[in-house]
Amino acid sequence: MSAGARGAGRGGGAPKAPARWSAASRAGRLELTASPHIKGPDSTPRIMWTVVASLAPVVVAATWWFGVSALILLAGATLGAVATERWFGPGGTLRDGSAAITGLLLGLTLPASVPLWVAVIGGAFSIAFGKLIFGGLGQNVFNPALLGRAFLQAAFPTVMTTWPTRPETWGTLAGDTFALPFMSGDAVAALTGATPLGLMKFESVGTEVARLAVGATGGSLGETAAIAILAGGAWLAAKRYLDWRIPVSILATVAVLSQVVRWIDPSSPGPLFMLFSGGLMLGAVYMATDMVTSPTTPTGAWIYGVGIGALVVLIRLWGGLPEGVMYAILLMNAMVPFIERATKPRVFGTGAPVEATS
Amino acid sequence: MTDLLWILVSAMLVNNFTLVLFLGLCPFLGVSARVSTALRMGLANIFVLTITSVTASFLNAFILPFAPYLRLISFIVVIASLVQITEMAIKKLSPTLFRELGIFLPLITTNCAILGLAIFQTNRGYGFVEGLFFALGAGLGLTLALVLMASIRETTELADVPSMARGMGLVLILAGSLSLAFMGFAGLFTV
Amino acid sequence: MSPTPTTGVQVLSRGVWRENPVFVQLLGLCPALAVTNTVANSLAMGLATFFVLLGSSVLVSVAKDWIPKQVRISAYILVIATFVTIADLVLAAVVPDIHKALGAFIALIVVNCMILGRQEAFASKNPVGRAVLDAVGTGAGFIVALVAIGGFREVLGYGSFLGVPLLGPAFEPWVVMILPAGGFFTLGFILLGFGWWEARRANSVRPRRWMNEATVTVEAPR
Amino acid sequence: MRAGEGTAAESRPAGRGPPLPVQVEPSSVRLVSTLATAGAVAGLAIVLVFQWANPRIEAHQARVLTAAITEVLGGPDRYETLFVEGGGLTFTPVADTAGLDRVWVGYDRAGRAVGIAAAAGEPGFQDVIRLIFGYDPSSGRVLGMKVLESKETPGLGDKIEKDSMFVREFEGVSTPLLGVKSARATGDDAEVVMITGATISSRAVVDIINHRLEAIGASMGAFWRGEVARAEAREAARSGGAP
Repeated sequence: MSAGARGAGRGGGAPKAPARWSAASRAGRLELTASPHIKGPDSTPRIMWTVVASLAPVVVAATWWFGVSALILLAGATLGAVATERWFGPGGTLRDGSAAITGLLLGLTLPASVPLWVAVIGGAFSIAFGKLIFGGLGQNVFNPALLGRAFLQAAFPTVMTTWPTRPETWGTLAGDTFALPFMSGDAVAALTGATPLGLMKFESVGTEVARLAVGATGGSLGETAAIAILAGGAWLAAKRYLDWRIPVSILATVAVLSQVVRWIDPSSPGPLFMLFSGGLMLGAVYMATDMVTSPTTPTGAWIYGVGIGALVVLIRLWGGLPEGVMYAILLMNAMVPFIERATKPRVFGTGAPVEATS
Repeated sequence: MTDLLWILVSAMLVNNFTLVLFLGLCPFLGVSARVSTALRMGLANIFVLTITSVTASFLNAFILPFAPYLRLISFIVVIASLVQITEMAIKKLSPTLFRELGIFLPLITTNCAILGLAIFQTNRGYGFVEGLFFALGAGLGLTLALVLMASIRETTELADVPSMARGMGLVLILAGSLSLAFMGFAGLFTV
Repeated sequence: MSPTPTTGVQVLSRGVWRENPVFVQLLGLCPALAVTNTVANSLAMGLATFFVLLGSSVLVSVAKDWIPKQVRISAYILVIATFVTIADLVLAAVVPDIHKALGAFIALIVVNCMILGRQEAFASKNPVGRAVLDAVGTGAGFIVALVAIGGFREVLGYGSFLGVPLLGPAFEPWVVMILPAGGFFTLGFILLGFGWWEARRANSVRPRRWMNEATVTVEAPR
Repeated sequence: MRAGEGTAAESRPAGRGPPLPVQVEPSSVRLVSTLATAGAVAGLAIVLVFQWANPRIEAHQARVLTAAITEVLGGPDRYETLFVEGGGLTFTPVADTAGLDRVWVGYDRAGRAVGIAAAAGEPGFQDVIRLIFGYDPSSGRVLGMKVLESKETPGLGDKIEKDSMFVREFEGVSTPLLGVKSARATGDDAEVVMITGATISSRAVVDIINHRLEAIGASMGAFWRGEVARAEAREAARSGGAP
């Protein structure tokens, strides 16, 4: 089945899957290029490692607020991702750093109290079923880190919705980090709190924006310190390593929609709270902007961002879950092929007649 | 009104017929290779589901109270014949519409989603209007799932998928991933 | 499809493995994924389907000379729906708990493409004895597939098999396996496993026979 | 169309002579009569099985209902079905009983009413949750709650039926119920502590009971006052007649 040739002949899909890399890697060379909209000297490894570096403030904030468990979990998730890429991936793709980013981002979305083995499994799932099954970097549909997070959320709902409070000393574990593999941790050990969004949704209790901005709240490791995320994101945007349209459109949509809702129903949380709480910042800056799983056209980027923002507001305000950034991004990831078609008039308008089966 | 909205949203997103209830898997896996085909299949499904809902409401109200044990047989026979009659009517009245939808109509009749809709609607005790909203939600949900799957599959055709995952393995993993993503809609409009 | 088998043993065995309705032909997926969150449910659904398939095949094979071909599909559906209604009533009367767990999906056996497919492709063209063998083989293959999927999901999702705890009380269940997404993933894993095995075994001699068959079967209009 | 052809074809003995030549288009009568015969046989078979199965199915449903009512009313001696008609509760409705909403009143050994059981359902986290609860109109307290049907998340939302701590909270809680987080529980009589991580499902249970009581709580109260008056009258008659 010559999938590549068949698809290319119809011209139906996005031209972002580089047919090159498999040939290159088979030849043993490491010169890999992924997303075609990146030009110039910026190679995939360079971009990827820059993204990793930009996450440094977020990692520092996570370790500050959640103690040594944060470091252990981030290492575990990264290890799970990198090891899977090493064993099952095409040779030589480790050095581009994309597996490390996936693992690190996944780790940043975990609560501090999850057992280490959960983080490792999440990392492995992200790479195996979020990326390698599509053929590797540049060809996946869903953001691998978020797909892994969604899998963990569905697999271990209790573990993934237990939010520990800040441990007393830096060296105290935030939960049963070293629970035996496949066994549940000792839930009593963790002192649990609630996320600002959970407090708002279930008890109508607000949280000060200042605390949200520095991260002195409950939540996933990397999502609490909004300022650290914005700093890293601004640097990446300045280097043009991420499409600024996406975070801007997401944040603007959330702000506008939540303000509109607040005019109608004054008891609903306002834009500032919505922007700075939960995983919105981390998702908008680091997850939604993933070059592979976001649209390549500027118009597409705007549509995509607005879609994510609208879904976030929908799920947060009217859904059963307190937070919906992960699902919003995954759903819009699934829409990307469609958006790409729609924003390319040449393909969309002509739409060659297609037979039912092939 | 809220109840009707919930019925619609629930059938479309929260309990999506395909991704959550596994109804209509045959077209979902078989006719999701092309977006244009998938879209037409989805529209044909909405159409047939609506007919089914009306038929089931009618049967439930007037016939089946007298012979509840004939429910399954009468559903399948009446719905299948109605779809066939509709197909002939469309062929006569609107050849264009027939070209768009016609070839899918007989395929749909033996699809779980149709009988599933009739049975679920009956088990939940939906009346005529509720049934219509249920059918509309189910049809929109099917179409959404089909079109999403088709546009993703068109993209992955260009990808260098490992040989073990070619064919249905990848499609099922994709369906699982979509199902995970749809979990975000859980609890929509109930609080 | 492979050439028509000649011996009775072949008729019996091909449905179980080489032409397994779920794993190879990807038929009847709706029940195979919807009710297989435990082994007990899988087994009940498998047996109910087996009963319907066997009954319909016998009846269709016996009556094949009397059924005009213009109305054969309607007649088959009528026969199948009758057996399904009987199975539904009997399950509700004898094992109400399992009947409740399977819910509407018992009724949906009617639209299981596998059953109609066997009537059209085999029972209507073969004598009763062979039709029985074919139905038993295909039905057994369906049960095997359902129990395999159900076993995988129950072991990971509940840490038990047929309700017997296997992995100790501290086991953290993988709830996703019981959820719809887990159904898709489980069948996906199994098909990936077959794909891997086949790719390894057959290298370039007979490339991807499994997957080709599967693809062709599903995409062909029924 | 030649009459009788269908029957002629039907009565052709099987296995004798060559099979029907397929080129000949069978008449509509033949087609219809085949299907009609098949339908008649199918209907007969189903009716026979139904005759056998239906009493068993109904007996099972009655057992399940009795068990549920017994559980939520704290083990009454017997129960009677009450119909909701015209804003009141009655044993003997004027209209056809099939379309009427019903509740069940339980009596103890002495014939005193102990409480009323009512079923209700509303959307929860995943799909509709159906439950039955017992209510004592004299004290305004819930006697017990049992989930009949739910599709909530296994291991999380399904704790509304599987977590005995949560289920037991409904025994003796006063109404209207108040769902609270464990950290904010004050020990109030009306408080139900919600399950951590399954707030929506827990709150749905609380809401279902509250809404149902809002709808028929008043008629339950009216019925109850009548029941108490009747019991007193009986009591008075008995004590009056004894000496």
